[in-house]
Amino acid sequence: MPKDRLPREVIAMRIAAELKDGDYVNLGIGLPNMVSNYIPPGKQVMFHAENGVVGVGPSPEEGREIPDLFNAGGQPVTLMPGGAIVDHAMSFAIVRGRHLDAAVLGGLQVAENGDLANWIRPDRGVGSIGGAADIARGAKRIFVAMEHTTRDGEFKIVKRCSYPLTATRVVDTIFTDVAVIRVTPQGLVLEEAAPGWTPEEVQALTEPTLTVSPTFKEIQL
Amino acid sequence: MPKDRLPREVIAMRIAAELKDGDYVNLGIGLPNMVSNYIPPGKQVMFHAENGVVGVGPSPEEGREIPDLFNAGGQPVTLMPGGAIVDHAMSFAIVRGRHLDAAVLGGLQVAENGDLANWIRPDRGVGSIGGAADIARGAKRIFVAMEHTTRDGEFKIVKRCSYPLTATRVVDTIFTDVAVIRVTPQGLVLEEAAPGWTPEEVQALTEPTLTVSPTFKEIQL
Amino acid sequence: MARAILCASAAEAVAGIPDGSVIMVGGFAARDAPSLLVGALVDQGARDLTLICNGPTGRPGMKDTSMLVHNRQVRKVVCSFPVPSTTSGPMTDFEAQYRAGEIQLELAPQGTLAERIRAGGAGIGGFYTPTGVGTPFGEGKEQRTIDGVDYVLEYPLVADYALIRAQTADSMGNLLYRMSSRNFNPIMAMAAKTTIVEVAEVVAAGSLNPEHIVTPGLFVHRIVVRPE
Amino acid sequence: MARAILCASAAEAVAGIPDGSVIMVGGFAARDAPSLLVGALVDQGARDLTLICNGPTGRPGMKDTSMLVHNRQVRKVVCSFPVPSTTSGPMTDFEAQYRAGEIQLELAPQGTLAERIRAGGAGIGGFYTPTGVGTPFGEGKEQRTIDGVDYVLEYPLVADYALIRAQTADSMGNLLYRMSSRNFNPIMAMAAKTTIVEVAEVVAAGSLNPEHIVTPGLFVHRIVVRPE
Repeated sequence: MPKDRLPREVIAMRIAAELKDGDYVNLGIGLPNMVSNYIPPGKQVMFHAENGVVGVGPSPEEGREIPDLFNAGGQPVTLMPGGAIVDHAMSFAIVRGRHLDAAVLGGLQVAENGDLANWIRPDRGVGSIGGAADIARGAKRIFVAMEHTTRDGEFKIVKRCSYPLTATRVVDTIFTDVAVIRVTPQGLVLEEAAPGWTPEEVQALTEPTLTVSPTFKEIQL
Repeated sequence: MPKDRLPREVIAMRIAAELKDGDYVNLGIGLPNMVSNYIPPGKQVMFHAENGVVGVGPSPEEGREIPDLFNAGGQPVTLMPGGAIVDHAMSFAIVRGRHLDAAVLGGLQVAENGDLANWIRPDRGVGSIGGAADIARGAKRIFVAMEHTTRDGEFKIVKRCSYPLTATRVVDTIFTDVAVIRVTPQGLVLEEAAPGWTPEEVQALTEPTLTVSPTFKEIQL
Repeated sequence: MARAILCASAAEAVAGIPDGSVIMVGGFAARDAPSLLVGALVDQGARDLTLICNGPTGRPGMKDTSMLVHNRQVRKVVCSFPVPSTTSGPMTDFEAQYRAGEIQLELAPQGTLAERIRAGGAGIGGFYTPTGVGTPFGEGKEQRTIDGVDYVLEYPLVADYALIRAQTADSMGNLLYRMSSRNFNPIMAMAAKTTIVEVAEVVAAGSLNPEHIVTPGLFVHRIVVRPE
Repeated sequence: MARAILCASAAEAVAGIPDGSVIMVGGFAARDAPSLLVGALVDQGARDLTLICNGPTGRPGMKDTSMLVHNRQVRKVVCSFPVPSTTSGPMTDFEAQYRAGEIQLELAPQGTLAERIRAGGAGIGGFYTPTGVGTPFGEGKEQRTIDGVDYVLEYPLVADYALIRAQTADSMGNLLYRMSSRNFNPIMAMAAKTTIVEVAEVVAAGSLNPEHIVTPGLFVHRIVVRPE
């Protein structure tokens, strides 16, 4: 019987725990964006949206939207106290210039050398890169948030990406619905697994060989 | 007996007449900066100072200085209605991106091909380029305001500059204390001369051969 | 006289844009597009355009650059976001025309797109960016290692016209933008021979704080007020 | 906790700057220099510095970067304005040391200097500028013709520390500048590992209009208030 995988909310919570007080972080759309809901009280993390918002706040209540204030997904947002608006050149100067402490991005494939493919399924033929290539290359640490395998059970953590790449050798840590895996110069290191999952069970869903961390443990929040 | 040369104020007035309604113009320090005093009423010219001021206004009355508002010469200035403040990167994006209609610069030497040398006398050994190289290269039309010859009577309008260059092939028109000379692909064209000066007398102070314009006339203001 | 001219209508503001022009259009998502000007350009009918924008991703009926694609005025798009993220919903006009080989696409990472536009406005002939190295976005581009980091060479983008949107203009063309609707507008204003802006209001020169101005008026050529 | 830390004194703000550091110092002329921070760095005494600024042209007694040169803390200057325009008046410390071969100079056109600093902050590996082609400022540099225009390749400037001056900071480090004292400060804030700013006042986060902020707080690491 297959073991339970973590709900998306728990992946987001686990990543939120990884962020540091004072960090400036870009969140991709979808699951990555959920991270902003789980920053613990007392920890200040400022979120950057590549459309020129530094300090993205929570969604406004309906009817209380701030005119012309959206996040990179096009949704109405608020601004944190101390937030700032910049133009696109400055927004990506922040990204490319390595001024973001981290970015949380979705993933289609991550290779054992840290290559990231997250912008197009080859069968689609045409895709939107948006800011992903700049952000994946520019943020100091790249956290990938994704399901561990595809819906069809194919590997997403692979020896070598077969999908078109977003950036090469950039991924720091992969947070999936079954594990937390760090990309190191020596290969992938399994740091944590979902409750009840053994390293062997995680390995079975992962194409490259995992080294089990000496501090391997159950994912904790 | 030597003929009268034009005072600096008249050179500045002549250049002011050359500027067009709606122009954005950078003025170098010294004689070029005097041009701003002679813009005729009804003509709007906005002056750019490379330290980040678009729309430099007249000097403030003593005691009525605006805090932290200076021109590129470090003198207190005012701001014209509709003026704007920009940072240095933007200020030179304006310059390099060819958004200025004209610049008025001083000159040590101008060559017949439009080369400009205006930043260092070779005997000084060390000089300040400031924004001159960018402005000379970037503004759409370069007007040089200078004395026609050195104090020692040497040519300043030369076949080939012997001083270190500021920019190559950029000068549009030379305004001196004896003449107005346009730089054309066919060489220097004498357009105007100070009252009482013949083309031959101007030529005698000018190293390259001057072509006398069919519309040659006395400098008029 | 200011460089910027106040136009009586959007039609007047886009008058004279010839077929074959390169057009930049500001805005990030469909909601903050300069929809008045884009609509006027649809009516004006210039064809064979090269469109530089974040992406013509609007679904039919949305008032963004997708209107120009829908009306078959566009030959080529340079953008970062040509198609919506999801394939649910009807196919966009861009995607249909692209799949039919009727429109060209130059896909650029969004930061590279922004920097290329800025370079065009700032007189920079090219620049080295780390974005895209080792990916399809670096393919066929000159690569260079500088101080141990790999870069690709990217070239500036310039346009014949920029259609942008701002909140407030003064009569000299100085512009303020509201919140995240700033996005590409200020850099596109720098990179076009003729910059046309739609605004919510025009105020007298001197009534804006000069320290708050985002786009100096020397970049702006035509202004039209958006009827609200 | 914000990235920016409010320091109790200028001495605290410049503490730990080691010998051999690369230091950017904002300001255009002597009058708008971050004189509190520069004075503190004189007291702190770090030597063998590389100084990137518009120019150490202050006459003795002026509170600009010339103080660091006077105190013989500087090994090399990268600037556009190393010496005053006129030779009247006493020779500056920089010129005396330069003539004696005691200090190095990398002279850069001011726009190239600004763009190199911006490139350093924006992660650009190099750029092509038309400025300097065919002049001493293009000598020994790679040249390239792009679309019929000649350019030289220039490389980014980065620093270990930037000492800058602003008018107002909020507690997140967002900065506003007064009039033309903005100049190099915003781009230097982007290009240094540690950016230290002296301000006239610090206000609570949220009290500045986010559309007016020139330097977002993520570029700012230490803040000190100028006693007036």
